[in-house]
Amino acid sequence: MTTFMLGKRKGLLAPAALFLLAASTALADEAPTAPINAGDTAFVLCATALVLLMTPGLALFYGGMVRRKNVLGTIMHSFVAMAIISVQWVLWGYALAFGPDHGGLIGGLSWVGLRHVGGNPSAAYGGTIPHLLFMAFQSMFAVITPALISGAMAERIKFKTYIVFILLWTTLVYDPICHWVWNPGGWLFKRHALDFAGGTVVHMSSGFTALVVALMLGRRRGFPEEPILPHNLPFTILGAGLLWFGWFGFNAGSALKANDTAAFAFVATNSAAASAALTWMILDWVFYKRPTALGAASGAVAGLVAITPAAGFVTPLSALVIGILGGAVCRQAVQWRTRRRIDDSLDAFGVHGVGGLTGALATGLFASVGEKGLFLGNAKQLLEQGIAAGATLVYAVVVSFILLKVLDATMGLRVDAREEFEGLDLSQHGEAGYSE
Amino acid sequence: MTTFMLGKRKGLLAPAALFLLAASTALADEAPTAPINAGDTAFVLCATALVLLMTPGLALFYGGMVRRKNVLGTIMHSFVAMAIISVQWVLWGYALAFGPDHGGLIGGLSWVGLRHVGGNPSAAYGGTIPHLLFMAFQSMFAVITPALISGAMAERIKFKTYIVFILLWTTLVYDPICHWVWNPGGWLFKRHALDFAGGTVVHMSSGFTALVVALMLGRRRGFPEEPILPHNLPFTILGAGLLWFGWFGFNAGSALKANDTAAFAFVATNSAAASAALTWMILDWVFYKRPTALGAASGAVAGLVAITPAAGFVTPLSALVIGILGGAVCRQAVQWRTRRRIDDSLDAFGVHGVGGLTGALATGLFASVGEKGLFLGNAKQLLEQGIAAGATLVYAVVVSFILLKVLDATMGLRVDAREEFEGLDLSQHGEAGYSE
Amino acid sequence: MTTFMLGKRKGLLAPAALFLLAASTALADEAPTAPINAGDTAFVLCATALVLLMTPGLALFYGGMVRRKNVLGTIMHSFVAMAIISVQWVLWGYALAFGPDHGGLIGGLSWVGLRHVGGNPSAAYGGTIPHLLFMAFQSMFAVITPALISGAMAERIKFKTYIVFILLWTTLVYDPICHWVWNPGGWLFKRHALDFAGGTVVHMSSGFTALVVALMLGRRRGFPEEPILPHNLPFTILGAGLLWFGWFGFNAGSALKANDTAAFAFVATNSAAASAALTWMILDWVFYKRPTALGAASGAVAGLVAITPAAGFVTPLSALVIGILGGAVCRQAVQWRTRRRIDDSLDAFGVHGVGGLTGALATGLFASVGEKGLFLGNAKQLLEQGIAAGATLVYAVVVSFILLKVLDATMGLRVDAREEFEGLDLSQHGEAGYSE
Amino acid sequence: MKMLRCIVQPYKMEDLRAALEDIGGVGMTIYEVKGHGRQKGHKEVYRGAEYQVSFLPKMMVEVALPDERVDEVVEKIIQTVRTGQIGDGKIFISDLEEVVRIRTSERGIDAL
Amino acid sequence: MKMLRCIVQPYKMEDLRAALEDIGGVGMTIYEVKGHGRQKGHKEVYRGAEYQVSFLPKMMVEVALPDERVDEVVEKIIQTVRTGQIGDGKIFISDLEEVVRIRTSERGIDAL
Amino acid sequence: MKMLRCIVQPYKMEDLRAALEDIGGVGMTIYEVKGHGRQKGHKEVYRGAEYQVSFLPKMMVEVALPDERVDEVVEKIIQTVRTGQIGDGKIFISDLEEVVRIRTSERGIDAL
Ligand SMILES: Nc1ncnc2c1ncn2[C@@H]1O[C@H](COP(=O)(O)OP(=O)(O)O)[C@@H](O)[C@H]1O
Ligand SMILES: Nc1ncnc2c1ncn2[C@@H]1O[C@H](COP(=O)(O)OP(=O)(O)O)[C@@H](O)[C@H]1O
Ligand SMILES: Nc1ncnc2c1ncn2[C@@H]1O[C@H](COP(=O)(O)OP(=O)(O)O)[C@@H](O)[C@H]1O
Repeated sequence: MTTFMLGKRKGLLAPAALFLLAASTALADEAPTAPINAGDTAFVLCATALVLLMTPGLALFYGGMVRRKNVLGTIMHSFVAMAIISVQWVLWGYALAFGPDHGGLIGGLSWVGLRHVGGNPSAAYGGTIPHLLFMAFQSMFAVITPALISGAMAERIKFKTYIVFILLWTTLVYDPICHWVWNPGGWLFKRHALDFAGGTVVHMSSGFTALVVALMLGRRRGFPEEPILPHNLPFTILGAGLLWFGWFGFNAGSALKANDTAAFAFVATNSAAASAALTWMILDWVFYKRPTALGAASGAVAGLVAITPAAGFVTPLSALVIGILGGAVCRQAVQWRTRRRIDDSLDAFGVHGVGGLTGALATGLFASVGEKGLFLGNAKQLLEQGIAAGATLVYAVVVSFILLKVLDATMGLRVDAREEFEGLDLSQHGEAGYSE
Repeated sequence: MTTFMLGKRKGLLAPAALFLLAASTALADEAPTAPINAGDTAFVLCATALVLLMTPGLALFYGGMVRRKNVLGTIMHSFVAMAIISVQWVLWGYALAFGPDHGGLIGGLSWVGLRHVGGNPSAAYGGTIPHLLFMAFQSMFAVITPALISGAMAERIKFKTYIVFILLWTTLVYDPICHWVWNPGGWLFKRHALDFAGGTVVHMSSGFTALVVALMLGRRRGFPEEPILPHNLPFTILGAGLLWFGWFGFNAGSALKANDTAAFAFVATNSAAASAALTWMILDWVFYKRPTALGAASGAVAGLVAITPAAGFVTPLSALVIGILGGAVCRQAVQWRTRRRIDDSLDAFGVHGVGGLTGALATGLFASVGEKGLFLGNAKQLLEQGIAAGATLVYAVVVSFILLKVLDATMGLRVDAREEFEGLDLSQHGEAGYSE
Repeated sequence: MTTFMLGKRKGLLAPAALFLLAASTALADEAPTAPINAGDTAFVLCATALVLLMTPGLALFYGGMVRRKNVLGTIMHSFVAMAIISVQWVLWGYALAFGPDHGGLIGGLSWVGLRHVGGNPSAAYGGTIPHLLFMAFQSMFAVITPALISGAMAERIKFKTYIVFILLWTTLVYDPICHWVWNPGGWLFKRHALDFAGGTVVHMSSGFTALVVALMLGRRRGFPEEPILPHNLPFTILGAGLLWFGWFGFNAGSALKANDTAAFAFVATNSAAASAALTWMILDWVFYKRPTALGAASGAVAGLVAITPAAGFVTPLSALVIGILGGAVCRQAVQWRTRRRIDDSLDAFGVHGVGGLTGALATGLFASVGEKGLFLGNAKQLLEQGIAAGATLVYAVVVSFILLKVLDATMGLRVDAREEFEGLDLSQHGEAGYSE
Repeated sequence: MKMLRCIVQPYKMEDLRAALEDIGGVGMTIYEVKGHGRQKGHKEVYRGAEYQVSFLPKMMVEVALPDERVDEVVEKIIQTVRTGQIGDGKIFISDLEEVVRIRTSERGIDAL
Repeated sequence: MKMLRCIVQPYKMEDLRAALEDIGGVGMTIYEVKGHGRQKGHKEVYRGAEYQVSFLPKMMVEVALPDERVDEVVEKIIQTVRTGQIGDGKIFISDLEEVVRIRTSERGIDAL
Repeated sequence: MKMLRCIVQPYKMEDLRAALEDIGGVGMTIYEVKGHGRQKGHKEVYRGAEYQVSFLPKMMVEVALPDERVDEVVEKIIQTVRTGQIGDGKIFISDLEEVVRIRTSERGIDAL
């Protein structure tokens, strides 16, 4: 087995030093726990790739919904998250989230730069796959989460501020919440809160942050008096298709093994996406007389969100029901924010915040595969789900609020009126999405 | 191993009851047969995801070929199939197709709602992967099949009728044919008809139905006098690329194991797609003086269809030949329907019907890996292939004809002239595909 | 285990003979070496599919950067490579590259038509996966390499000439270089030159050829006086996303096993893509006052290229550094060719040629996982890397130059002025990319 | 000379081209426009809301003609594209002082 | 009758439509154009270089009117779309000899 | 004042812009149109059939000018875009009664 060699260095190194040192120091990896299982490893490798693809999928999903002049800006919100958070995760994010626990609240700096994270399996993280692979799998979750928030900032955020925001938000909000729920030392983990693939960690954290963002950024000029219509819905639907595809990696991959749990999670994922797509589409049919394509696509995503925390714990029939719930509740949330004239432009709150919450609670109701929820008589689980959801919500909202206040005061959140008219593509990136 | 718990309930439950019961009842799963193999499971999990992606791929492939005003309508034909058939399959489709046999013709209701379909492998279905995963893999086949038919309905079908049609068609046509060929109790299975990945079940059934549909729906207004040109060929070619990619899951995944058969199927798939793309493109070059991009993309799909029934049974060189055949014969079929002024708008018949038939017969000729065809002296195999193809064709055509007659009389098949002019996007979905 | 049967035939058969013979002859496969490992096989099957998807990804990446009138022509350059080279590889390409060695320089005809390449593992190629699967994996590399070159020919090459060029180039340039580096008998292999996944074989060979092509074809009319702007940057970024996704198959798959090396390669790939995307984007920010989307996407690809030869040999931190190097150096190369008014239109040279070279040398510096580079005191490795890079560069440039001279004299390289104005879509393919 | 600028339903464009070709000698220039008149627009649904889309896709057809052919061509156009429904469109006629054929520098009626 | 052809900032279009609807009885036809005037274009970055994009997106609004309404409408337009910045646009006014409503063959002011 | 409306080959647009900039003081508005004239369209292949595409992409260039500059500008345009091949395009010249600069409410030649 290849030996992984990494330095004894403490803390972070300046790039220049990195340049020379990165490859030249050596430290023994943590002791191996079990041999690598090729089947599990094959699955998690592929699942990790699938989750990576979700971020370009999200870029399209969001990018199709904005006006032509903002298509690149919107896509860049996702694309740049792939770049920034991938680096953050390797340098310190993984250490904070999954490194040795401090008081149930946070990891620490001992795994900074992936020290101690090598080719051998870690008993706590997968057990039969290289620890480094678990890290990679988790990195994709860290990447997509801030990108989800960008839906609330569409068509008006300053790019520079966006970058600083996601870097700080991931460090201050995502990494801790991730630690609470998925690090064996985390306080929610210890309370046995269930979150199979990130209903609280990924979706609630980003979705409720999105609500704060939408309120603090304010509405786009023209909203809601003028129609601001999606410039390319085929992109949006293709994006939804890529998300659906990638979500199999997200949910089934969270089993970390190619086994029956993964199969359950896979089937639950597909079932909930399908039933939620139908639900949203049918409700549009009832209330607007038209079964919209955007409704079907939004519903699919809502169902995927809602099933995320429950995926490996429920039967296919329960998944269908969770999908129906997710589709209906998220659609209602979108109606609500529109009526309230809140410009969560691409509905990150309605779909991810509310969907994640719905799923987190539904897990406490429907859990029946390997775990027990209220319907199998375990009321305590529902309580724990509520605690986890509540803690995530409050923490994300409070820290995001402070963060945005600070950024507003220092860098400014919004582009100016002229730039907003011109569009983010030109004003922020000096490019046009389309030309002859 | 996680224990799967599902109710003793008979038949279907009303959604409301589902809500409470889904997670709260318990029954032992069927006895385990063999342990789960992680490598095989990893492969089939990924293959299932790949096949899912084919439907968005098809949405793009078809969506690019219609006019702008119908792009969403066309994409929705595929997208909604993902939603509806995924649910149908869980509720009763899988039971009808793969449940315990009744007279070689159909499964039954004992597996309704996936009763008895759990995390343990089923000897008949895969053997080394969770039964539930086999179910999921098959669900993706059930999803894409009716979506293929939509190519014959493009730009003029009523959306409501479409939905009812695919739900009934899947139940009355697809599920039985699938049972005949792939259920160990099915009459064609017992005759040892070979269909590695769905040449008859998926492609012939949908393709010949498409011909019936095209004839019964009638031509689009303006066809063929006015040019009705594809609004976005890059979408179509990207769609073909996604189909090619996903088809590896479709064909190689049908080995249900990560083994040499899967490798053979993989190579055959790629070889046939390639040679068919070249063949169609070159024939366009000869007859229209231009090697068209759409010809190359169509050829690739035709080759993929033609190799489907043969994939795991033939050598790479045979696959090249089958691809050449598939490309040439399907192109000829498309020429024929155009000359006959049949408006199978996106050529579901020419590519899938004729390609599936070509492949089914070619399997009887070229089978040489694990099975023997005519060229290895086994004339009987060709006969069986003919019987399977003939039975599929006749059954699909007859039942579809009746179904369409009934729908025509009750709901109507076509949108009215005004809606057709306006386009399906606005008239059926209240949306525009593109705006500023 | 399925027995693979293939003829004793020598050399190539005419298609007609193929037709009858393909399936009807038999020869024992080479002796099995080790049993197939399902996990490894699952992984390489999926990885192969991922690499296939890179070519449609490249089609989009390139296709978005040209003008509307050339979108299909540009996409076809990639798509047709999938068709032609897939066939070439089965018929003779694999034999030349991986067949039994002749003098360290080239394989031979004994494996033509995949004779001796069957379902059993080959000790030299993977060892635990079907030999045929290794062949398939490698075929995807052979496919994408000539497609990369097409970036230098965009918007002006004759399609017929392009086809002949890539067929000859693959046979005369790619197959030999591939043999040198990856065939255990190849002279560079024996010198222990390291190229984990194709930095020299794929990227340097194509990228330096692209420079020759750009110089010999000459500039597009209007370049660089008139702005020739990308017609659809969302396509380009989606293409970059698909490339990033597929590259996991390319690099991690090159481990040929689902193990810790694959995990290292995976993490290195993601890290380098991320840091290079940031680097390029930030440099654009500094020099053009705007962090461009195209810069971020180009940077990601440059990072992926640069890490390719090093992927399985370096730590994540080293990968970050290699990404930074790759992003900065490739961007510089693009600046250089623009200043020199060289119309390597889509920067195949700047990104793939220079990025491949950077990566090849960086491998000699940073190698620390399983191998040792200069920074671990092994100066010899850097030397070997230089030799491999130099040999690849010189051979590719010289043979491509001769090839292009011959094609120029016989078929002509460029479309005429009128066709160039009209665009490749209409003039070469008789189609328009977009219409109503 | 006169310049006819006709706003017609897009789906009638193919018929119109054929009709004008029939009567012969009529070049034309067309482009897509959006119209707002008596014809009511449609509603589009977007997530939480319905929007009135007030502009409808129309096609502008410009034909430059010698004065004496105006009536004939107007008649032909009306005949070809009329459906009798609101939204059929309008023909705007104005004076055209001069035409120059770029290729030959011809001017006036010869340049049409 | 007169034909007003106004070049305005695209983002003012929605306001303009509403304003013209307010004063009533004004049909219109619009399309996207690109303008080159005093207003400077912007720079676009493309890989190795910066390019000057000299044409800016504008919206053309065509309104056919009886002579007596011209002043009122011109006033209303100016009021609605003026920002006082270079690039606000122009209104071109020319004579319109005849209008035909295709649906009814009505001509002249009745056809507006 | 006059309004020149020129239909030119799209690929000549860049040259034309430069040429008009050279002679100075000329604003313009452009948009894409499709033309049908003597120049034959092309064939497009679509699966089972070939279609005649009768409209060719052209660029419309509108320039409003004081009367006295018309000849100079027409000359310059012809010089710049002529290739001598069918399809080079046409220049339509008509009277322009009034121009208003929205920003300043200036009218007439000053508003150009
Ligand atoms: N006053 C006007 N100025 C410019 N264009 C107009 C005017 N009135 C109508 N139009 C154009 O004519 C089209 C048809 O007009 P409309 O009132 O809908 O139908 P009809 O002429 O049949 O009554 C409109 O969509 C618009 O493009
Ligand atoms: N001479 C002209 N002919 C045609 N269109 C013109 C002319 N001058 C200006 N325009 C159009 O008017 C728009 C606004 O003109 P500009 O000079 O930028 O602003 P302003 O009128 O406020 O000085 C231009 O973008 C162009 O579309
Ligand atoms: N009578 C006409 N009315 C309006 N546009 C015309 C007319 N005749 C020609 N055109 C436009 O002029 C373009 C060039 O005309 P064409 O006859 O092809 O070339 P040429 O002027 O060199 O003979 C056409 O594509 C069309 O857009």
